[in-house]
Amino acid sequence: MLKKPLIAATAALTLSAGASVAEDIEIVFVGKNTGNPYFDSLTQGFVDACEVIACNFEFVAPATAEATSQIPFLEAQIQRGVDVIAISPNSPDALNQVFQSASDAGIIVLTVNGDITGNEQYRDATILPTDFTKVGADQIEMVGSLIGYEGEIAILSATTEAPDQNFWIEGMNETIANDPKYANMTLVATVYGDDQPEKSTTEMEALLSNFPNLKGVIAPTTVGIAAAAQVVQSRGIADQVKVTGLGLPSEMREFIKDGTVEGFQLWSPYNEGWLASHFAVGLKNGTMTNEVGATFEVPNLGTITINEGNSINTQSALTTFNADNIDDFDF
Amino acid sequence: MTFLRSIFARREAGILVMIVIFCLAVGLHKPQFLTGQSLRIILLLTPLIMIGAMAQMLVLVARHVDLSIGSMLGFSAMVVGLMYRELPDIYWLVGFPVAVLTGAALGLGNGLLVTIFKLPSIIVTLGTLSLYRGLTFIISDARQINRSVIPTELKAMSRTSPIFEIPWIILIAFGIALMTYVVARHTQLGRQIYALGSNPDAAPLRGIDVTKVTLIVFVLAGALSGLAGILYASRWGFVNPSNTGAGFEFQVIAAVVIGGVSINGGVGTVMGTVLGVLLLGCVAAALPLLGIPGSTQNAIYGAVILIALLIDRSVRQRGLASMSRA
Amino acid sequence: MSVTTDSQSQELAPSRPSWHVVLVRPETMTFLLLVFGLIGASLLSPFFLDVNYILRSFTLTAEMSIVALVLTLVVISGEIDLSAASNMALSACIFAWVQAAGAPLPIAVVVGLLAGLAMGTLNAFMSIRMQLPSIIVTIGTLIFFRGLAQVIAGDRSIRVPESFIGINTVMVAGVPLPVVIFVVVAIILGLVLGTTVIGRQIYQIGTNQEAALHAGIDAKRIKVGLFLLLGIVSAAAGIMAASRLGSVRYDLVLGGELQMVLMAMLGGTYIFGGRGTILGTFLAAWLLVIVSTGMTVANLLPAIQLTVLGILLIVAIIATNFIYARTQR
Amino acid sequence: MTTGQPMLIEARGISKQFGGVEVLSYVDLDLHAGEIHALLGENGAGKSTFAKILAGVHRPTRGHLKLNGQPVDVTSPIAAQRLGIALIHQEPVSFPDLSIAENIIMGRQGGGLLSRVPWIKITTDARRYLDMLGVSLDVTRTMRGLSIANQQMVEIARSLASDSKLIIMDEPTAPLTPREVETLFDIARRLREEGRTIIFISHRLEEVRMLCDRVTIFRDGAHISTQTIDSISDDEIIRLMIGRPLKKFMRKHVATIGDIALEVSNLTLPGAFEDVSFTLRRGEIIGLGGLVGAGRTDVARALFGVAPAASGQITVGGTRASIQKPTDAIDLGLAFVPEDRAGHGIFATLSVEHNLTAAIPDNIAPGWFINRKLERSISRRSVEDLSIRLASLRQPIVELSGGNQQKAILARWLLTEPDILILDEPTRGIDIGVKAEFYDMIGDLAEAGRAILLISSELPELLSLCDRILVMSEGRVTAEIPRAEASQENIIQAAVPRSGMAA
Repeated sequence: MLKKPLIAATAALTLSAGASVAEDIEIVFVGKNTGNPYFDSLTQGFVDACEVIACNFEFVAPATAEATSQIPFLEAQIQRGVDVIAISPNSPDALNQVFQSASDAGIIVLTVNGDITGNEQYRDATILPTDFTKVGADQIEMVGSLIGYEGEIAILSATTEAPDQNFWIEGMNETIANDPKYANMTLVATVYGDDQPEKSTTEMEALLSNFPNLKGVIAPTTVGIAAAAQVVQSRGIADQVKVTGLGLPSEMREFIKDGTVEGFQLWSPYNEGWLASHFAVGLKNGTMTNEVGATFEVPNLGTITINEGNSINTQSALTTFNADNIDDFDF
Repeated sequence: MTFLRSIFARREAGILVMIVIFCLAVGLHKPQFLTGQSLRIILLLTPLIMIGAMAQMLVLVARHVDLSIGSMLGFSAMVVGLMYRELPDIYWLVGFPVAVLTGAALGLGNGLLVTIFKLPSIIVTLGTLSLYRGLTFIISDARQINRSVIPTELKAMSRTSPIFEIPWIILIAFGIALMTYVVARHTQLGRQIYALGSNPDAAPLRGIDVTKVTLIVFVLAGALSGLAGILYASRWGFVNPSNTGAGFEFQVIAAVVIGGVSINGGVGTVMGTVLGVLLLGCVAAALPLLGIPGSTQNAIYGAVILIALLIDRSVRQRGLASMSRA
Repeated sequence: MSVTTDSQSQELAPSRPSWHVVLVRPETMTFLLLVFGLIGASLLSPFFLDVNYILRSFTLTAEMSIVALVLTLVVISGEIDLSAASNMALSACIFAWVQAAGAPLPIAVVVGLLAGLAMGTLNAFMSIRMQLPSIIVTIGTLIFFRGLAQVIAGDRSIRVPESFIGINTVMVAGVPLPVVIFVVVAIILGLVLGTTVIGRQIYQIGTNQEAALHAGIDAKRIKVGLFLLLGIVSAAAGIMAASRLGSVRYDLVLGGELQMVLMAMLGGTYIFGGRGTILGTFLAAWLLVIVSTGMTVANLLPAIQLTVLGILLIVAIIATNFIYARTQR
Repeated sequence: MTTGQPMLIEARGISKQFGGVEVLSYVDLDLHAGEIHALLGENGAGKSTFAKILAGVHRPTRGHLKLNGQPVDVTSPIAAQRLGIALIHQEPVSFPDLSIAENIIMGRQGGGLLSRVPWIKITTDARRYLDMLGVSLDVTRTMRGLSIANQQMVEIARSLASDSKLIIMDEPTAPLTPREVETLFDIARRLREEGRTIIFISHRLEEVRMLCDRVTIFRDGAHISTQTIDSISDDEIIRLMIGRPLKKFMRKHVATIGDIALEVSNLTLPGAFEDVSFTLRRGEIIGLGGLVGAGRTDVARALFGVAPAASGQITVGGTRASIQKPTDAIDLGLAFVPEDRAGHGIFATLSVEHNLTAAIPDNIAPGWFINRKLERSISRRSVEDLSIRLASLRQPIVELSGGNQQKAILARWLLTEPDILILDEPTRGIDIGVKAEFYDMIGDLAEAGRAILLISSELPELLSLCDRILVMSEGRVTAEIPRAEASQENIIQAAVPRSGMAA
């Protein structure tokens, strides 16, 4: 009973839909951990959506982001009998059992902002901020434009096993190897700062020491890019080494303003929450399905299509932040 | 009988030798490790641990231990961060007294539990480790204090310098080490802390107010943790309820134990502790340079603590053996 | 030599009334807290009071609770071990790593258990043979074991085979297997502690090690035995957790040492040794599950749980010290 | 030393009770300025208690002190220090990790906690005080590792630093070599010349005679006599120390003495005892007399395997035995009731029952589990046999009186059916009534064919109970006295160390 037939699931959903029309749909979002600023914005998307459509929203998260720390929270939500669990999973596999219990209890499971790669059968759909297959190429283009498409670059990632980052890094490697536009750029190292400021800093310092000719660093993680920027700022070498990657505008504003970082990218976490709530309510009410190829309308976001692997993207390409637009974003 | 003294003297020399050998060995593979730049990296890694180590050293010398140092750091940093967020117009330097006083108050809590209820400090601080962390979440509503909230002047302290291009934060750390040295070595208080740890039963016979000195030690540990807290905000530019200071106590204990501070109280020097901190800093800076994954760091810390314990014991045993006849 | 009569055998020190003996003990406090916890949690959330849910929640901490039972013996004997949670993680990582490297499951389990035993041996060597305070030693091994787990597993989670997954879904008479194991271990250890010579000697060592030595009790051997037992039980618990989770990461039960110590203390085990019962720890394990589950299902901030844990630990020690001081004139 | 000199200390009616037992009663004593005054007495006569009252370690239950004619209240060691009274313990109290200089000065500086430590002054002062004593030590090194003699010198320097008028030395010579003793005496005389008063507590009459001006003899907590040393003979001193005519608790029956149960030859543990040999037969009670610290307890601990001897032979029941740990001894039929009841005997918070059966685990647990009924009946029988007074077998043993605790420990060992019983000060700290019961029991045990080694500091006890008495002094057996010849005098003679022998 590991693989749940999709049809049966949808049937069950439609069945229960009739009963729950009268009441607001209970949505819970389980974050990776509390105190993670990224989720403040994402959560706001949920909150705002539930102001306008018929849902009740709650946010819970464990204190720390261990693989197993979300389990008691998931168990509790099952016990509370919520309708939809949205979750940013801390582990691609440790949560399988409890997802199974949730599905057995008729709860819709959506992964948001990260997926359980390899265990997709345990969730109904995943909502990802953008098309992850394009992130690698976008980031290479970003760093290329900053360094004039020439010179050594390095990657400062999160943990060695972080699935999303590894997927993007794969894309970066492919792009640099295959696209003649980047022929003069060499990727000299990929290092991991474990999403800790201390480790990210020492790794960044080591990069600069080991590769004196380094021209650019891509840090596709919010902790990493801030640490990298700080090192560059502290050494005063912003004109020699260009830092870019994925970062939160609120954390990077200072570095944009003082010229340490010229540009970086991200998507809108807010829209993930906004879309997830609309999709969850639609799914529960039977007005939307999780079938591949289905489309639906979400206010402000336009037409959304369900892609391969029941995945949904909130935006097609990354947003680039720079000195011109940084003040327009407050997350 | 200068044999024993020479061991203790050698203890510091020993760490120094270890640092030199380590640096040379790394430098052999990676010559860039032996540059001024890498000294800057090492020094920038150590200020917080240095201050925490001074706190822990005083506590250990008094024959106690404080496991809540990291949580006190986190809480104090959070209080300061919240202050900056809620009162954006406040003069940024106000953060320092606020952080130090907050930490001191938490340390006082530890001290009172230890002295009033006569509880073992290790269990008390294991409890407050969790308690203070929990309170940090509660006061912050589990939200991070973001970069934008921390005053620019404060953040600048981690890279701007008043002298010799040494950033403020490093100067402060070494200043604290110097002050700790003065207190430990040249004030009545310091000597009483050593006396207390050296022989707690004899302390009252020599007119030492054990309760008072114990309280002061824990308050100092708290205050220094608070200072480390605001410097955390300066160094990393944010305060996070769950990460800030987490695991800090273990790094600090590792540094202090390597530095030759005895868990049996009474023994430990500021010099040894500083060297212990620097050794850890060298290791932390060398690992990525050598391409060794950071995940080995904790195993190394743990092994180093165990080895230091064994060394500490053998030094003590030789001390006992030499006591039988002089 | 005269035969003692009842009139003679009175009150050099009058005995406490029997209700006092039975009721004024730390376990009573634990039991009352348990009852209050149940009532409080039920009031906090209407979803709480459901036996199956509570049992299911208990499986999440069952492994730690099992280790806490053995830890209770260690604390009664006058030592402590803060490294048990790290031991669980390292043993589980070694187990998962060995089987992922292609070894048959039973071999992997044995290797995992042996690893746990080796860790227990290290603790015993440092604390008993080298006579270093176990509390500091095990802080060192706490970092060391967790660090080794990190070296072995890095940041990835190691899968265990499908056939090995799901110990928590095995039901014995409607009760999840981990809970059953916990209860069985509690009964066994309770019997050992309460009715065997070894159990008696554990109390005697913890009360006065010198007197035990003078009475011909081999304190060192028993303490070493306890550290080894704790090592191997921690490993078994780690492997159980691997089966429940289906995968292992180095951060398994990170910080669990606090909870284990808390269970022992909350159950009335005296931090300085010599007193405590398995019943107390047994009740405390349930108390903790009820408190934390109650708060989680009420969607309270997890931070409150940390705070409550810390306060409980401190209050538990103060209360046990107080009760023991009162009952010992 | 004429009476015309001013009185430094006038003690009047000093009494002290510990837990209802009066250890010092109505002691009057005057101390002149500039004299060396010996305090003599048997173990437990109250000399040390009196000294500790002067030094503020204990508060007197009754009585008052005058210092230089002014009434004073010595509330604490610190107060004593301020008044110029210093107590030098046999094993000096020190801070091993601090420097010698600091150990000399610690607690003497004024000023607040944050005031500066004047290192230069401290070291020069410390050096000066040590120079005054003619001792050359590097004052900046730590105390750890210093010999006992040098630690004493540091303590004496401490008393100089506080300009003490009264320096109390509690058995200072016991751990010293003859040469060190010489040095100490020179210093003491020099201090006397400076007008300081020294109280010298010692068992060595020769030393007292060499050094002291006057002697005061204590007995049973009372002041017996104070005289100038020249006006009293050694024999007179010993007579006064023993005092009362011997009150015999006669053994009712003398057992028939049987085979050799225990033979000890050349037993040695460096630092504790040397070359100890004796034989002990079934039904025999051997007394082991001597002063505290003579090595008697160490011999007992070695025989029982608690702290095994380094060399020598132990033969039990005719076969050579290797006793490395207590279980070895127990298996050989030995039992040991230790001196330190609270530290080494009882499990304070555990029930009487669990205390009783601690040494016979196999008897109470014939199978896997403890048979509670069996345990209860065994315990109950013990309690009845030894008339242990208690409210319930389940009550913590610490609630029992000292005598009954001691009975319980004896009962614990009788349950092992031992052939050889070693009793170390079994009647210490118990009231008279229970003591008599103990004597009866010990006699009965011998009669039942058990061999008994009785360590005691109470001479009447040894004289009335034992068939033979071995006397130890400074780690060696100095006399073996058969019952018929034994007297308090010859025991004390053998127990009191002679300086000549100390080498």
